[in-house]
Amino acid sequence: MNAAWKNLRADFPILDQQVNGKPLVYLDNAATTQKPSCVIDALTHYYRRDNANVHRGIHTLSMRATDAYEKARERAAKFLNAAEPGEIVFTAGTTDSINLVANAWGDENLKKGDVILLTEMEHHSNMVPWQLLARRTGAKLRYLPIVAGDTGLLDLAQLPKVLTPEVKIFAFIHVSNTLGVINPAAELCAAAKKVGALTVVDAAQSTGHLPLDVRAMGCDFLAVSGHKMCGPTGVGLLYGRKALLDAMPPYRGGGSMISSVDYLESKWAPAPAKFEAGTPNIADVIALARAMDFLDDLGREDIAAHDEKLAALAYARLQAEVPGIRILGPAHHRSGVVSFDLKGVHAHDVVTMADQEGVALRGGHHCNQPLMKKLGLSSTSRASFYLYNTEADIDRLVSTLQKISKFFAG
Amino acid sequence: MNAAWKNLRADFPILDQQVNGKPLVYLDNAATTQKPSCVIDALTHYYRRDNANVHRGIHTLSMRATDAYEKARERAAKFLNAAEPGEIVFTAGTTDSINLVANAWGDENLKKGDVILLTEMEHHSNMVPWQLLARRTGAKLRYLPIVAGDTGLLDLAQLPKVLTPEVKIFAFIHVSNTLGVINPAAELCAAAKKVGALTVVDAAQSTGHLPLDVRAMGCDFLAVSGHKMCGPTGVGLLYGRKALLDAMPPYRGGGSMISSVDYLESKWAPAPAKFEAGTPNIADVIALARAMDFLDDLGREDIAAHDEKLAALAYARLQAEVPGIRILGPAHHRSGVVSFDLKGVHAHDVVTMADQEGVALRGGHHCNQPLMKKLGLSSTSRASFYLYNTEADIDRLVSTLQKISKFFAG
Amino acid sequence: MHDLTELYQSVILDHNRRPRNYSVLPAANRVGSGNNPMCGDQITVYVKLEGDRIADVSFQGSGCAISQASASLMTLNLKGRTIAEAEAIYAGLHKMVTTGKVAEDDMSDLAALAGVHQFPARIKCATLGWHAALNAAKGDATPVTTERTSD
Amino acid sequence: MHDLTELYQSVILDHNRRPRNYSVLPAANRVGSGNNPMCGDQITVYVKLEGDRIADVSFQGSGCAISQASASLMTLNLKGRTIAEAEAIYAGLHKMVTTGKVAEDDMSDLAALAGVHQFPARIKCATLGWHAALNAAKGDATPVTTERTSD
Ligand SMILES: Cc1ncc(COP(=O)(O)O)c(C=O)c1O
Ligand SMILES: Cc1ncc(COP(=O)(O)O)c(C=O)c1O
Repeated sequence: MNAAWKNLRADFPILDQQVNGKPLVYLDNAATTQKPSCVIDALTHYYRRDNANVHRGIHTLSMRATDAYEKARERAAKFLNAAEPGEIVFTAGTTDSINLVANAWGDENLKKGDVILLTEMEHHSNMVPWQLLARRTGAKLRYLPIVAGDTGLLDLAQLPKVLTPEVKIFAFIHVSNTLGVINPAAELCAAAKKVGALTVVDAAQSTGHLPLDVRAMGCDFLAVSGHKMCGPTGVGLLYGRKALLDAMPPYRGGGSMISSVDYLESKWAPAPAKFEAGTPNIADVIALARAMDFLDDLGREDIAAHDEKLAALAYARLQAEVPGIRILGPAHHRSGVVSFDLKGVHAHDVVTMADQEGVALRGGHHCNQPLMKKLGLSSTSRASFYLYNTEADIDRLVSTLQKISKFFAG
Repeated sequence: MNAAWKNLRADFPILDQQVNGKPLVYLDNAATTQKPSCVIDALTHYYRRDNANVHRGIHTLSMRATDAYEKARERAAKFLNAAEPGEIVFTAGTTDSINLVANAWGDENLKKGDVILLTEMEHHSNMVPWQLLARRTGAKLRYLPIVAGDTGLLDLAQLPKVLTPEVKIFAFIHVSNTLGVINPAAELCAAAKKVGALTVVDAAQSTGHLPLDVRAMGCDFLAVSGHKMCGPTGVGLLYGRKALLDAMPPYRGGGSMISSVDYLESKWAPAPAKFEAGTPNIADVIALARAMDFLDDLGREDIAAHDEKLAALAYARLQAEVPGIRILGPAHHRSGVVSFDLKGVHAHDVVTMADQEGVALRGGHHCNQPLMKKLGLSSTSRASFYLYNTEADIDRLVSTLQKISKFFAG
Repeated sequence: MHDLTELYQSVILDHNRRPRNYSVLPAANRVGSGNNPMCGDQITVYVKLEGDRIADVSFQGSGCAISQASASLMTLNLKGRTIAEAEAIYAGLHKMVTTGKVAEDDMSDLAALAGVHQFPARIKCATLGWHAALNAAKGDATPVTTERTSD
Repeated sequence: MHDLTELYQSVILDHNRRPRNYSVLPAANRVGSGNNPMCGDQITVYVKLEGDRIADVSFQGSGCAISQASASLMTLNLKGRTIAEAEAIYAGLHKMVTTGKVAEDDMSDLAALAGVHQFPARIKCATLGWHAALNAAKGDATPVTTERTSD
């Protein structure tokens, strides 16, 4: 690990606080990550020096803002190894990105008899837009199942059965926000290509966590949230292969996405402008690019290794030291997400009690209601680790859960 | 004017800078306004102390974030005098808000033979979504014309002719971003109600500028951008009457907008959650509420009076002191927007030269291509004033335009 | 810092472990349901209404200790009450869990829920079963979802 | 601070005021058009192509001084050139307006456009007419829009 890792926690001012009289241990990173000072500073710098509307302005501030905004697009293209900046559409986040594809690509290309393939571990954001699309077009939904048991791995043996030529689009989660499973994205994309299906990768939980190369992965679309990768809330992106973006009709209508407007009809600007109607989220886009610098300074291989190490340690210690725990997801080769069920204690009670100890967990269905049902659970508790978490945080997690378990058994 | 107006410019750190060696005079407020320190501080405070995902979390940070987010909704409801916080949907901005209505309300309620009424002075953002909707549903677009000449006022005498019972929705701009015209919104809403048409008010240029009361106005929907009212980029809101929001299907699908999800179908959460799929733009929503406090501390009556006074002065002085100028829009009762054409000098050249003098103007079609054509122009230059502008800024504007006019005549 | 035992009083832990009237009520003539979509709490309430009196009431469901215990306590407190009485009891409970103030008239075992007011995120858990029961008794069949209620 | 007269040299002001070959070309066998959607600059270029030689070229349109003057200069510089020669001249111009470096071989009156490089937002204005003309000469009828070009 390089020098950027030294004193890393000092980069995150929020971590240095007491919650309910105890030092905060933030383990809710799958919901949203914290922001380093450099990202916060990018926002304040923008608003204090450069703020102006982009694209349509030729005064100095507007040129600075436009320049920074378009440089952020280049940065993002490089971050994902896209073929060109024009393959990056800035959006409000993963949910918005997936809706963009389901609407702009979906309505134009799907018809009755076509199949949309998803997996049983999708987040609601990669499920509901396709349900709505299916209803509009008459296409059918189909699901690649997970294997029985608690590892939560996709049942790849079933793939040939469900990935048939009627499948026009295959949308799947890269890293599960509930199970911690890392799906074999390149393999899934290659299989889809064979039957002529496009792929949409929900990379909300992977983009800031693993090395990610859209061309090596071979996906057609990839959806990302800034707030889950050290960036601000309200911004994300959609990667799309240029030829696909070029062929798609627009999503929202408005300023900046047009080439010409008449009272009765309009012509669209080329992609990506076609998909960025209205004033974009300029400040947050610029700050998101800064977050990418921050992550690359640390090194995404090292971040992945750090997450995996903590998750494996947490898995092993919780299993050994907390009575009555049931941990979901695989024991190895996993992301920093560790979901669990504590026997006889509802997830809400776990989270409320942990919060009293300064430990921030999440409890609930994690926007994964159908998966929960499938696993025979109504909710779980979840600890999710990120680059600033430490082994000491796991000590606190273990002792807190022991305390809770004892309290309820008591 | 109250004490908050004293030292107002010190609240806007960006104004204190040199551009091309001259002190900045920022007159591009119709494109985006600058942000006071309190709004920037609200962002940094959130990211340094409270950042967490909302709604689904019950740990302390998440409760703080949720609380601040929902308090912002209450704040916005009060700012607009909505009947309840549930009438406020947070969006990415005016463009997003209008697309929400055109999609969620429009597809469900419009059919062939129905008419969508707009005005000839609409911004592309209040035109293109309706063009797309018309194409999807077979409804027709119709336009309320402006009167001939440069005042740009709506031709209200034509209203009975175009606002017929086939009109199902009437979408109009409250304050024109090109002409500075303030349209009689309450009168237009009342007329629409008589024929049973819903109203959508594009309030991008009015919300942070005038006292605005949605119930007094009598509109059904109202669209707002945060970045044009001292708030951050990437956030805005849609006001909608509760009964209408309740009856509408969702817009985007994803997390938080559901009440229950199964693999094959889902049930929607009640409004406004139904329209806020995915992680919202938490930090910017909270900062937008802070901007509302800031504006109310100054007083919106006083802001409107300030804008109008500067616009009237600019109008009079430009008319009198700059040779060859043609000013668009009415001479009185106008917003802070002053668009003009300088004889023999293209708007781009005006803006480039003004920028050399430190004066930030905008030149182009202002997302108003059809209106430009109607006025026989391909572009105009525009100076737009806001609360931090001064009479000294008008001195700089006048002398700069004189210089430009002389240079090109020279 | 709030004391955890204030929220999780022994009464609560006891009712959570051994919920009373946790069953389907064969004689029920009203059924109500409620859910908290944010966390997955789910409850079904069975009411046997005789005139305007809640002759019997039971529940089934899954959820956190607060929601389970509160529903269990609800069945004990509403059985035999008229709808008007039930509403008055709920009003007292609601005041208590939002303000911490125990009503002047004795809230008896319900006072165990007073600690909830210090945990605003949990108030909805404490009121879910009550909402569902009152709605059922009053003949409103719409499932209760905590998002449609302001508490 | 850049000197304004560097951008608006007298050559530019002159061509803007009295654009050369500003007309429809009746003998044209190629027509190209271009627009800059961000500001409304609009141009139509008429080319009379004989073999691979631009025998004559004219334009009409509206736009800023830079776009008008550059289009006017374009007609003077491309008339009589082969397509290959035209492309070479454009390459030199493009380099000049993006870097400020005047090509070693004399750019003659085009050198007046060198100041553009200090105003990045205006580079598209300077290249619009050239793009439209070269596209027309090469038989590509798609209208040029500055958003589809990287300059
Ligand atoms: C009148 C009007 N309507 C709509 C918009 C679009 O707002 P936004 O770009 O913030 O979505 C603008 C601003 O550009 C505007 O001035
Ligand atoms: C796997 C996954 N997909 C999609 C989303 C939705 O992302 P957002 O809420 O940022 O739109 C999330 C996060 O909630 C997620 O974890």
